[in-house]
This record gives sequence, structure tokens and C-alpha cells, in this order.
Amino acid sequence: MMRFSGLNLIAQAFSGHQAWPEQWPDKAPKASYDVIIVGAGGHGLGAAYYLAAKYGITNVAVIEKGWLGGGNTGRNTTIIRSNYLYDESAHLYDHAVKLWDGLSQELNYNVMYSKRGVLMLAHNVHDIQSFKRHIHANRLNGVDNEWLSPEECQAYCPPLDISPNARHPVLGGALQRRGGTARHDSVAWGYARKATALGVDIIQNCAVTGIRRGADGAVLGVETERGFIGAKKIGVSAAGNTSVVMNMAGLEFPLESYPLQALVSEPVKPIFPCVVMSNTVHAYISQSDKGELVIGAGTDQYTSYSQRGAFHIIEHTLAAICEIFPIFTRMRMLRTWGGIVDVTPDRSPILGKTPVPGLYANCGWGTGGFKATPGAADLLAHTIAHDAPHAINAPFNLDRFRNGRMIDEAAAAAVAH
Amino acid sequence: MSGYRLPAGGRIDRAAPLDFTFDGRAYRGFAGDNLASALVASGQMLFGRSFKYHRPRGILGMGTEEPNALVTVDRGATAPGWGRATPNLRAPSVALYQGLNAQSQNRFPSLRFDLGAVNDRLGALFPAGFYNKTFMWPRSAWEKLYEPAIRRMAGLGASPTTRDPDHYDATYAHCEVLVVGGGLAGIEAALSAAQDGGRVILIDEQDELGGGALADRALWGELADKTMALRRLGNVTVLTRTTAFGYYHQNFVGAVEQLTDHLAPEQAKGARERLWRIRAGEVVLAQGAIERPLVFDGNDVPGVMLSSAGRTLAVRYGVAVGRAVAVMAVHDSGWRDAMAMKAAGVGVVAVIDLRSDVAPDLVAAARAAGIALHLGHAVTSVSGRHGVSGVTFAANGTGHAQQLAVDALLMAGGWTPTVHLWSHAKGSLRWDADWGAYLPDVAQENCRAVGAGAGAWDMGSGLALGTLPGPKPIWQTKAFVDFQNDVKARDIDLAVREGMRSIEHIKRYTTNGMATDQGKTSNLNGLQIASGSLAKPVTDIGLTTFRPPYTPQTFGALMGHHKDALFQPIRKTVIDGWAADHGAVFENVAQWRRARYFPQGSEDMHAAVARECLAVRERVGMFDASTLGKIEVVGPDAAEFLNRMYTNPWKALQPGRCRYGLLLREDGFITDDGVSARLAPDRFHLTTTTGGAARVLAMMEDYLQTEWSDLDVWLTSTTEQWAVIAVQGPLARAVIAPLVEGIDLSPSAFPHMAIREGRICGVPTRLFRVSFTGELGFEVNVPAEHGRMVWQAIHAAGQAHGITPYGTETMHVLRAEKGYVIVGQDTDGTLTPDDAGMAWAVGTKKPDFVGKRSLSRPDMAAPGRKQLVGLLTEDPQDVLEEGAQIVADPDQPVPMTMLGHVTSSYHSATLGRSIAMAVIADGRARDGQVIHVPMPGRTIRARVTASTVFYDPEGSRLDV
Amino acid sequence: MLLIHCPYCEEDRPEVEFVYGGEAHIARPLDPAALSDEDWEHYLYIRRNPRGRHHERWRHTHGCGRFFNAVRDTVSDRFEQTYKAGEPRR
Amino acid sequence: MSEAIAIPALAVAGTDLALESQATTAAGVALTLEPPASRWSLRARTADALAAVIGRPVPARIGETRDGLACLGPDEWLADLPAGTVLPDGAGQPVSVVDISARGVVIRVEGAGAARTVASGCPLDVERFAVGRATRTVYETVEVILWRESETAFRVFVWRSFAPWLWHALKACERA
Ligand SMILES: Cc1cc2nc3c(=O)[nH]c(=O)nc-3n(C[C@H](O)[C@H](O)[C@H](O)COP(=O)(O)OP(=O)(O)OC[C@H]3O[C@@H](n4cnc5c(N)ncnc54)[C@H](O)[C@@H]3O)c2cc1C
Ligand SMILES: NC(=O)c1ccc[n+]([C@@H]2O[C@H](COP(=O)([O-])OP(=O)(O)OC[C@H]3O[C@@H](n4cnc5c(N)ncnc54)[C@H](O)[C@@H]3O)[C@@H](O)[C@H]2O)c1
Ligand SMILES: Cc1cc2nc3c(=O)[nH]c(=O)nc-3n(C[C@H](O)[C@H](O)[C@H](O)COP(=O)(O)O)c2cc1C
Ligand SMILES: [Zn+2]
Repeated sequence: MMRFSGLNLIAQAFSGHQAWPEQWPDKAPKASYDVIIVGAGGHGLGAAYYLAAKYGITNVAVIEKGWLGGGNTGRNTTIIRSNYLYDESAHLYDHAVKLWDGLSQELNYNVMYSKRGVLMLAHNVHDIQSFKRHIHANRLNGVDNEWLSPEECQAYCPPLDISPNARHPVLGGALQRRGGTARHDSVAWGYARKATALGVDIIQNCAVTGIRRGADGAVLGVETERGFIGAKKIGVSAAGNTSVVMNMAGLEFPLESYPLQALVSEPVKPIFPCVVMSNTVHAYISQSDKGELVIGAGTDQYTSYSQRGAFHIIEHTLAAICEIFPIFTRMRMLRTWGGIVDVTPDRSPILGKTPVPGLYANCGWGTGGFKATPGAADLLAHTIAHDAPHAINAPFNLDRFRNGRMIDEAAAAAVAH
Repeated sequence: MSGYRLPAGGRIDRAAPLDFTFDGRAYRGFAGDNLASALVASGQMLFGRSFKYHRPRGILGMGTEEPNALVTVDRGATAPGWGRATPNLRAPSVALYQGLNAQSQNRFPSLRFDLGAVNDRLGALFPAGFYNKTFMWPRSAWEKLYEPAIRRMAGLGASPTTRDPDHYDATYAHCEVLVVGGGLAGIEAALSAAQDGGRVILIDEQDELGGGALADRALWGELADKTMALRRLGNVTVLTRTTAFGYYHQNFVGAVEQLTDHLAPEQAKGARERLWRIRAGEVVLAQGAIERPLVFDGNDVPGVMLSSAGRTLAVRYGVAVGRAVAVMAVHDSGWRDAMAMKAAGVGVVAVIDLRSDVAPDLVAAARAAGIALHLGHAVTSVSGRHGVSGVTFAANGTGHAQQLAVDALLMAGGWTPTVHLWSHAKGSLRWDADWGAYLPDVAQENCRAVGAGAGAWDMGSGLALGTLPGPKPIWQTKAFVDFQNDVKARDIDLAVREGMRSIEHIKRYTTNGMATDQGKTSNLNGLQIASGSLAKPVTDIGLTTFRPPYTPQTFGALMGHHKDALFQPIRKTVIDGWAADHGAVFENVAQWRRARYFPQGSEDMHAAVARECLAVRERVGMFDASTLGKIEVVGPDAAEFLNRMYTNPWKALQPGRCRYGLLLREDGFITDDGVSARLAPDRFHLTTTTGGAARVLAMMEDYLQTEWSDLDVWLTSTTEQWAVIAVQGPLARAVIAPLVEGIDLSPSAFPHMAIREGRICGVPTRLFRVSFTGELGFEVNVPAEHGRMVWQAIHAAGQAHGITPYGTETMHVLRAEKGYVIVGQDTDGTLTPDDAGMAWAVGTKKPDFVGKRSLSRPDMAAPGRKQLVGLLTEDPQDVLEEGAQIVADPDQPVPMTMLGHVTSSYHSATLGRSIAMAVIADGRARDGQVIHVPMPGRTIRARVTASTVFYDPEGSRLDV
Repeated sequence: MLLIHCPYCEEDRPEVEFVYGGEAHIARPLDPAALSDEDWEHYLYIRRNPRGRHHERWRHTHGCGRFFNAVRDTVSDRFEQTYKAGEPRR
Repeated sequence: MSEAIAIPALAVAGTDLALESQATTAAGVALTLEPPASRWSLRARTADALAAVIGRPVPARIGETRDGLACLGPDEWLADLPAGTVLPDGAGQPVSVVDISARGVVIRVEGAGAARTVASGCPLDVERFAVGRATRTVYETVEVILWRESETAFRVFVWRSFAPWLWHALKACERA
């Protein structure tokens, strides 16, 4: 792996950048691996990296049906925060946020984690009660989250309309300063490069089509478009396609897959300094380092694997954005797209063992798993390496749907992303 | 200066000059011009600066494909505010009007002298993906130095910074046939579709129909005839200046019509743009084709442009792009353009073509027109920085170099059929070697493609190339592929070398095709170059996904009617106006606005609420409860149905009596509650929470229709049928008694939790004797249209008794004093009835009700669950904050073990102290224990009370 | 916006009149108390979520008000057919 | 009832909404709020079952209207009858008769541009919506019942708290 640095960049400039090596090699699958990860999103690639880097398990393949990073990792609005309410969630997401810090250096790949702050707007008394509940719980959990008055909100985000006459006036906001964004693609690429440097094989354009199990029920490996590949353990990190993959092992999961859309505006000069989320108005917005306004839309109401979505969702999304930021009506939408998010009944992820020995699940991140990428990846690696969950992800097991121990952040406050 | 206005020709109106400014300088054009044609006619070839390297750029194309000439147009009157400025408009798509005020972008201090251009000198340091490789050390510099610097470089134009004064319109439309694209192919399709008599809509983004034919004098006659024929048809709607931006499921097409931006601001009346949401029986796509640039060193110097753009300028706008113009062609269409320009009076001096064998008729015609021909040659470099001063070319790009002094160079790289909308609708594509492009193959919707967009037009033939051959290795050239995002051929090559084998990775690594033109001129060239670098045929590489919108569209238009006051309905009760007249402070609850309190004089909320509370406890208050959800449940099986829905039993409830109902979701958690009344054996009047009305009705319909469809019972929403006035307090009966007819109000005849029907103030009422305050109380339901009148009458009648209107805040305090739960505040979707202290509301003998089975799941019955209890702070003046967290040991380190949180908390004027409710792990078992509420700076101590009832625990005040 | 054929109204109507109702043909058990925790979990939460042919419920909420069933391909989003509630799975 | 208390005259539906009727505009549309009427939500398993209870002919096909009754669904009808009309309540019968006279108002959209105005926010093919037909549908996000009375007149039934929004939305698109 050739080191990335400013100096190296200058050195390479003299030779016309001819000598940069491949960031990840294209590998033909071996006959078998110690661990196979299904799905080369940020979570799957990250898990492979942590398996190699932290647990010395390097005989690992990540198998991807399309191109690495092309799932939800490559199509999300990149909001990162950890100010979740319940202890379980706060610990889970904060584990990730701590890993985001320093990830660029760890991977020697600038993932552009930008702590520009995530401001969540309160528009009614119920919002205030709920946000305060979050803020106090976060404080006692060691997670930063602070209350801002409407004026402070506007000072933090000048385009914000805080007029009391608005349909949903801004009554304040909860700000997590460590929240922010990261460059989605770079996260996948950075993990891919470092993982392969440690010996992991990434096999793209190779859909997993079956999971073979032995007489004892334990996994033997995966059937793929390029034949059978043996594995002692299999981690599934296939986001919207998890139900389909789990079916291959004879498992049915409490998941439904919905299309979620996002959009960007044309790039403009810096106008929007932070991330703003309003669950009441349904607006999620930030500005990328290239200048586009990056805007999260809603899910379509029906399950789908089509990675597209209806126009009326876009209509409502833009109405919501312009309700809070009326200066943007003349801005123009450049591109819309969709991703497939896998949603659990309590909107919290499933991260742990499955009833099939040797098969591990990381799914159900729904509309909000990008922020968890390093944390989920690390915990999946831990769970695979030890054949047992880490204390942080232990509560996020499948059993909770049977015993009723739900972790329902959405029920506590209608929070998305 | 190279461009100029030809003495004659074009479709402009030379009798109608228009003055406009660009970067503050005055120019003149003609009606029918666009901003680009008028500027080129004035000799202005420099339009803008590229995104990354700030290279000087002119126009590339004359249509929506234009990547370079992006401008900001300010339609504000004179004030400098940006409220009416639109950034990133493509100059060729900006119609000229008197007084047009346009500015170039992404340059400082001026277009010609731009400091950012230093990036171009340092360009070698900024290859594709450079930012992934650097800015990592020292770590702290990322936040302080690098990121702010990167962000400052972002963007092209600037966003408006003040509110947009314009408004936008929207509509739905339906037609049997929708034709997108008004070139000759689209016009033809519309004419023939109209024969069937159905409704036809023809859409074109330009200001007149004709598409490519507008640049072909020979077709003007035919065009005029056919346009006329179209206009004569009653069943065809022609929408010009309208862009079909997206093709969605089942022939739903979104389009935006520009209504006023082509007019001078003073002449603009009405909405700025209109959103068309069209559902079509059949869609005919006639989007035409877009010309491809050629990729060679220096292809971005202002004055190097598409051949079709040169031709369009000459034929349609009467503008010459230069005095000495050369055409670099690999396609026949360049030759036709050369001759068309020549015929229009443009000084075309040479055609250079990489091909050695060009159709003899073209060669002969060009010779006859006096154009020098260089077959088998390619341009290898361009001289000039702000404009072309000459070109160097050589046999096959590598032989003996020759110079040619020209002031414009046109590129004819072949044509890419426009398959955007086709692809939005998931139609498949096939590679066509003759076009060197993808063509529509199998449609997924009732849709077909025609004309050039379908490959069904003879545009001539040519080569499909990645880059033009040249003497230098690719990594030494500045040969641009994506002009706006400054992606060079060598960036694509680098991406491949760095392991980006998927075209999707190449796109994201280089940003090729991701600019505001979405790769209209760059995607195919990028693909060809990647094919070369990967040594794989194009067909093995695939294509990036086409996504809406086809061209960028304003948020204002796309959001339809939902701007400003029309964003979302705000629901008001019939008494809202009275409350507003009486100084109420409102709050939003779900979609409703509700009076929160009625301050008098200089009262703050605290004072007003204390006064309102005491009035209710001591005398009487009135409260607008109209927002409560109401459902009329009617039919012989009504009681059976409710018995299955609610946790408690309903069958034995007598007509005339009320009952509190608790509703669970099937997962066992509380979702709603309300007091409901049995009016008759087969008729119930249900109430739900304000926010739960729609949800509860939908949930009940679901069970009724799909699980228990054998039950004879129906649900009707009556939320808005009834205005509800709560009259509460010891004097409540005295207040309403004189107004009520036909109901015996005496306690024995009309006990607590009863309902009677009669009249009040002469109108029918359903009078509930219920209380959410703990005092004697009535809820007067009257048909909504009488609500305000009855409210006023009660208010008037109550004057003698000191009646006090109160709002939701007071209602909250009063019910908290009594320990009544507010679903959604004290419960949150994770509480069971037992958690909420409402086990009494669960009919344990009922075999089943919605949610029952879930309550016996292991964790739902396990010890240690959070339970709703009361809290009394040690200092009675301390009011806990709602949402504050509770711990047993305040001295533990973070992360602390939290026991629960405060759900409701108020100062109770009645009790002269604070009260609170909280959910706490094992709460009821902690009765009497002290818990701690750590707040920033201090910790508050409070005592747990297992009962949440703080006032009148015996309920004696109800029984009067 | 999908166009959905309502089997009661017997015409195609715009998606915004409808509310999606999740997987179809999951009958509420007649005697929930008799179910094991596992079976109850299955009823409450386990969904097929197939890639391809999906049996699902819709309600023509802002139309005739009726729930009905549909077969839709979740890859193309295309409806194969719709039929009235209570009719057997197709 | 005490004499001292003056009771205002019966309120007219919609006066609390403060919506000023609007005369025909350049776009050829007049908006008016219809006076109160007697309106009922009627439910039964069949049209015949309902007819037997209310003693009136009941249209059986969804969308059909007849003598002030509109069939909205297989088991649902809207009765829009002269003010003061009272229907039998069907006690004990397998029907549901519920008075909704005060629940909403009717906005009348009339004039040459009426269909275009309604179509601005209603996703149905309003132009082809037959005269004499009624259905529940939406205008943007607001539920309405649309009843076409003639080529140039639509009656739009809407719950009262949504009426001001709808009124202003209809006015706004008609302005454009
Ligand atoms: C529009 C949108 C906006 C979002 N916004 C946010 C946000 O702001 N903040 C946030 O935190 N989260 C957000 N999310 C959610 C977030 O994107 C995801 O939770 C997260 O990226 C999931 O990462 P992953 O690595 O698990 O999945 P993915 O990146 O989707 O990776 C899964 C991979 O598995 C592959 N795969 C599937 N099936 C197979 C198979 N059979 N064989 C081989 N490979 C297979 C897929 O091709 C895919 O590449 C958003 C999501 C979307 C769609
Ligand atoms: N007799 C002839 O020789 C003859 C006849 C017709 C056309 N032609 C030429 O052949 C070519 C092809 O004709 P054609 O009709 O297929 O294409 P065209 O390029 O002439 O017309 C396509 C039209 O569609 C418009 N358009 C594209 N996308 C759009 C969208 N999303 N929304 C709205 N409008 C959109 C374009 O602006 C253009 O006006 C043209 O160059 C034309 O001049 C020649
Ligand atoms: C944060 C973010 C920013 C994006 N910015 C741009 C952009 O500037 N230009 C662009 O064309 N697409 C942009 N995209 C969208 C991608 O082009 C693409 O639509 C997305 O990765 C989904 O892939 P698909 O459309 O190929 O299915 C962006 C995507 C994300 C997630
Ligand atoms: Zn229907």
C-alpha cells in the first residue's frame, strides 16, 4: 500500500501520477475462507478490515453483487450523530462516533469526517419535551447534546427561518457539535484499500445466491454467481437485501425493505454551515464540500427493491425544506436517487448471532446506519471473531422481538435518520 | 473579439433591439436571441470559470447540454438583495429580455482576472481523488485549516440569501398521448397521435417548436406548416418552455413550464413557473440527440465549441462564432454544419477530419464552397487562453504539425441520442456501433421513442472515439471530458489505474458526469476512454444511471402548491377565532392549533396558568376540547367490536353511560385512550386523543375490515361534526343549567361518567358528564356550526359565576394534579397498561383484545420495568424539567445508570408546590424513596410517590 | 406515483388516494393466547419481504375506503393484479 | 331557559371560516361556500338494506349519485339533502346512519375554468370525470369528496378545519 500524504502527492505530480497503485486489487475467489462477509458496503468492508486489523483474521473475503460502496453507503445523506435516547443506542452510536474521529488517519484515507454539528429543530411543545429528554439522557451518558434557543439556532445556521408566524415555528433545537458528515464514497474506499492491504479479498460483481449448510446446520459457505466458496463463518451485511440473503439460509427476518430517496441541488458557494434535521417538518439538509445541498427525502409507503421512488415524495421534501429555509426556492434540484433501506419493527438494528451456527447478521439500520459504519463494522467483527456479541451490541439481538425487549427510539420521539 | 452578428439571417427580430448587461457591461441583442447568442454576437467569448481549476470557459453548446456558460441572472428590481437571483443558469437557455442583468460566476475579482486560476497552475496537485490522499496531517489542521479551505472552494454561483418574492403554480394533467420533444419527430408524432381524437400534449423545453430543424433553413417551411397544423387541432396542447424532467412509474411524467423568466420583470405577471404532473396513456419520447465534443489537448479554450452550436448560432440567431472558423470532425454532421454556416455567411476556412474516407458528395460540396479540407488529420493543440487564436493539427494527430490561424474551432464528434427519460422509466438500452451510443431497446412502460432520440434519423455517419490521437501521452494533456467538473481524459485513466474498474467508481472518483449538466456531453466520451484504459469493449463496462431531473429544476416549482401559507393546512376549531380575539397564546398540537393560555394584562404563562387553574378549582372554567378525535361506532355488533379493540370490557356498559377506554397496539404498548359513551345499544360516541384521531380510526378500520369483517358495525369520523366545550369546576352545573333543555342535571339523574342528549342554547347537544380536571365537569358537544355561539353563551352565562376560559397548559396542570395520564407525554410507545399504572383498565377476564397476547411476552411481564409514578421535589418550589433524567446515585461517574425520566412537571397553584410524574424502573416499589435528578450545575432531590394522584385522592370533588 | 386498480371502484386511481397496508394474508390468530411466544413473534413481526412477487394489502383510504389485496413485483413495482379482501391468495 | 341570556341566531355553516365568496375571475371561476344542508354518512352491506331503512332509492354503483345520495364505496353513501331533512336512525338494524351536517362545508367551484381549477391539485382525470358522478379523493394532501354537478360546476366537500386551506389553495392556483 503506497502511503497517502501531501508529500507523496507532490512527488507523484512530477511523474504525472503514473505510479499510484491500485487501491484495491481485483481478486478471483479462493476455494474457501475463514470468514466471508456478504455485502461490500461500509459496514461489510469495515468488518473485514477490523477482522484483519484487530483480530488477525485475514483469510477473509467480502463478496459484493455489484460494485463496492454502491449500496446505501453510496447513496445516503451522510448525517452522523450519536445523540440517541436509550442507553443501548447511545452507546452503540457513540462507539461509532468515537471511531469516526481518527478514522482518516487510521485508514490513511481522508474520509472527510466533518464535525460541523447536527442541529435538530423543535417545533412544538412535544418536540421540546422529547428533545430535553434526549439532552439530559445524553449528558448522563457522556454524549454531547445541547439545547439552543431559536436565536441561537439561527446564529448557528443563518439561513434558518425562525419567524414565529411560520406554520411550524422553530422553538429551539438540540445541537450535537460532534455530529456532522463524512464523504460517503471515501468511507467505503478507505476501508477497502486498508482491508485488502491486510490480506482481505474483495470480490465484486459476484452475487451470493445461496448459503450452504452442513448436516449440523452450521454454515459451509456461499453459492455465488461464480461458484461455491467455502467459509467457516459468514457475516451478512447486505442492508436492503438482507431478507433475501437470510432466506438462503432458511431464515425469515423481521425486516421490510423500503425505497428511500435523497436529492442534491446544484452546487453553490458555501451557504449552509451545518446539518439541520426537522422531524416535525420532515426536512434533512446539509451542504457538501463540493457545494450541493444534500437533502434527505422520505420513504415510499410500499416495500420495494427498485431504488427509485415517487415524485410526490420529492414534492413534499422540497416543500419542507423551503418551509424552514425559504431562501432556497430558487435553488435547483440537480439529481434524485433512491436506496433500499431495511427496517425492523422497532427501527433499531439487528447486530449479532443468528439461529444458524456460523451465520451473523448486521442489518435493520434502516434510514440511519451510515453514522454507525465504523461502530457496526467493529462490532460485527468482534461478534464473528468471538462467536459472541460485544456488550455494546448484545441488546441488538433477534430475541428482542420474541421477548418484547424492544429498543424503540422512534416510539420515544418520531426520529428518523 | 471573434464572434459577430451576421448582416442577415436568423430567426431573430432585428427590428426589436434589447439592452442587457453582463458583469455590469452594457450589451445589445435582439428579440429572439438568448443570452449566449447575444453575447457571442457582441464578441464576448468568455463566459465563466470552471469549477476546480478556474479555467476560462466559453460556450460549448447551444442547448441544455451546455456545461460551461453558467451565469447568475438577477431579476430583482434595483435592490442588491439576492431574493430574485438564480444561479447556474445556462446562458444558451436564458431568453433575452430588455434589461436582463446577468453575471458570471466562480471568479474573483473578475472574469478575466481570476485569482482562483492559480489552481490551474497547481492542477497537477489536484488530480481526481486528491482529497482522499491528503489533508490528514496534522490531525487538528483538518478542522481548522483544510476543511474550511476546501469548503470555501465549493460551488459555482451563489444561493439567494433572501426570501423569494415569486410564486409558483402546479397542476395535474391527463392525456392519451404525451410527446416529449418538439423537434420534427415530436411534431410528427403529435400530429399523428391527434388523429385518434384523444388528448395529446406536446412538450418542448425551448421557446419555440422545431428542435434541430430550427438550425436548418431548408426545414423552416415544413416546420411552419406543421406547427400551424398542430395549432389548428383542438385536442393538442402545446407547451413550450416546458421541460419534462422526470419519467416515473406508470407513465407519470413531471414537467416544469417557465412562465415569466423570459419576460422583463416589469412585464411578468402571475406565477414564475408551473409544475405539470402528467399521467399519460402513452408516452412518445422525441428528445433528439446531443452532439459529442472531441477530447484533445486544449479543447476547452473559449471559442472551441460543438459544431452544432456554431451552426445554430449562424442559422437560428444570425451570429458568426468567428471570422475564421475551422471544423474538427469525425462525423459527417460537421461537414453539413460547415456548409450551412458558409451559406449563412460565416468564414469557414477548413474542415479537419480524422477520417480519410468521407462521403464523396460531402467532400465535393465542401470543396465547391471553398473550404480547405484536411482528411486523416486531427487537431493536437489550441493556442489562446481567453479565446482561440489558432490550432495545430497533424496527420492522424501524430505526423507533421501544421498551424492554422483561426478564431473558432468547432468539434463534430458524433451524436448521442437522448435516452434520459427512457431510462428513468427503466427502458432497456442497446449499444449501437454506428451511432457509437446507446439506443432505446425494450420499453417497460407504454412508451416509444422516435426521431434522433431513437436512433431513427439519418444524422450521417462517423467514428466513436475516446480521445483524438495526438503526440503526447494522455497524462501530459489537458484534454477535457467533463468541462464543468474539470475532468480530463487523464483523470479517467488515473482512476482506472487506481483500481476503479466499474464505471460507477470512475464516475464517483473523477466526478465525471456529476456536474449540473449531468454528463450530457461527457458520459459517452468518458465511457470510451474508460473502455480504452480498461482494454474492455464499451458494452462490458455498462452505463451510469440516468436519474431525474433531466435538467435542474427550481425547488419552488417542484414543491407544487405547498409554499408559504399553503405549506400545510393548520386546523382551527370553530372557537379559535374567539380565543384569538381574547388574547390566547396558541400552540400547535398535531395539525391543530390550540389555545394554550389566556394571559390577562402583563401575565406570563406561569401567572396565567396559575390563575386559570385556581379558577377551575374554586369556581368554574371553560375549555375548547373540540380537537379531540371522535368516532361514531354504529351497528348491532358495536359493543362486541369495541370489546375486542379496547383493553377493558364494553359489553355491559349501559346506554347513557361513559367509560374510559385504553387502546393498545398489537405489540402490547399503549397507543391511545379516551372517554367514550354508549348512546344506544348499537351506537357509541368514541373519543380519541387529538393527535391519535386519524391513526385510531385507520387502525380500527383495519381490524374491522380485514379481521372481523363478519361484524355488523361501521365507523364514522365525527371529530369535526362536534364542537366540544368543557365546563369544569364546582360551579359548572350552575353555569350550564339555565342553558340546557330536556336534561335533568341533578347528580342523581345525571351522575359522573354519564351522557345525556338534549338541547343547549336551543341546539342539540350530547352532554357528557366527565372530568379531566377532577372537578365537577361537563363536556358540551354541539354541532360544530353552533360551537362558537354556544361557547359565547356559556361564557356569558358564566360571568355571574366568574367563569374563566383556560387553555391546554392549564388543562395539563389540572389533570396532572389528579394523576391523569396524557398518552404521548406520560406514555411513549414503550409502556404497557401496567407500566402506566393502569392495570385497572385491563379486562383480565376478557379472553382477547388487541395487544393482550403481547403483554405476556417474557420481557413485558418481567420485573424491573419502568413504571409511572409521582415525584415530589424536596424543595417544593423546584419545578423539575420535563425530560430530566433520574438516578439513584448522583455521585456515580458518567455514563450514569438512569432509572427513568420526568414525563410531566408543573408548579401547582392549587397545592402551592411543584408536582411531577415520571417513569422509573420499579417505580411503585420505590414509594417514599428519594431519587436524584442531576441537572447541569446541581442535583435535585425528589421523593417517589407510588400514586400519581396529588389532589383529592378520594375523588370527592367529582361527586357533587 | 403508482396507478392502482381498486377492485371495488373498478378503476385505476392515483397512489396518493391509497395507504399501503403491508404483507397480505397474515390472519390474526383466532386464539392468540394459545400461541407460543415464537409463533406470536412470527405473527407480529416476521415478514417475507420478497424480491419479486409480493402479496400485499392496500386501502383505498381516500376513495371507497376499502382494504384489498394486490400482487406486485417489488423489483419493477409493477402490479400484477388486485383483488378484494377476503378472496383467496392469488 | 333564562330570558337574560341572548342567544345569537343559528350560525351559518362556514361563517366561522371567514371565507369571502369570490365572484367569477378572469380565469372563469367563481368560488362560493354552499349554505348548510342535511348531510349523512350512511353505511350498510348493500344498497337495498340501506334503502329499506331510509325509505329512499339508493344508488348501487360506486360513484353514482341519485336524489342527493352518492355511493362512495361498496358499503358507504353520502346523503346531501335539504337542510332540516332527518333520516331514520336505523336503530337495531345492520346499518349506520350518522349525521355529519356540521362536519364539513361544500365549496362550489363554478365557471368555464372550474375543471382546470379542480385539476390543479386533484390527481384524478377531472376533465373526464362524468357529470353527476361523485367520489372521495384528495386535493393535494387534503381529503375531499368531489361531486360534479355540471360541465362547469363542481362541489367540493371538505372537513371544516381543512376548508380555509383548500379555499386559499383553489384561489391561488386560479390566480396563476
Ligand atoms: C437515501 C438515503 C439516505 C440515508 N441517509 C442517512 C444518513 O443521513 N445518516 C445515516 O446514518 N444513514 C443514512 N442512511 C442509511 C445508510 O445509508 C445505511 O444504513 C448504511 O449505509 C448501510 O450500510 P451497509 O454497509 O450496511 O449497506 P450497503 O452500503 O447497502 O451495503 C450492502 C451491500 O450488500 C450488497 N449485497 C446485497 N445482496 C447481496 C448478495 N446477495 N450478494 C452479494 N452482495 C450483496 C449490496 O450490493 C450492497 O453493496 C440513508 C440511506 C438512504 C438510502
Ligand atoms: N427532414 C429532415 O431532414 C429532418 C426532419 C426532422 C428532424 N431533422 C433533424 O434530425 C434531428 C432529430 O430530430 P428530432 O425531432 O428527433 O430531434 P430534435 O433535436 O430536433 O428535437 C428534440 C427536441 O426535444 C427537446 N427536448 C429534449 N428533451 C426534452 C425534455 N426533457 N423536455 C422538453 N423538451 C425536450 C429539445 O429541446 C428539442 O427541441 C434534428 O437535428 C432535426 O433537425 C431532420
Ligand atoms: C452525499 C452525496 C452527494 C452527491 N452529490 C452529487 C453531485 O454533486 N452530483 C451528482 O450528479 N450526483 C451526486 N450524488 C448522487 C450520485 O450521483 C448517485 O445518484 C448516487 O450515488 C446513487 O447512485 P445511482 O444514482 O447511480 O443509483 C451524490 C450522492 C450523495 C450520497
Ligand atoms: Zn376503491
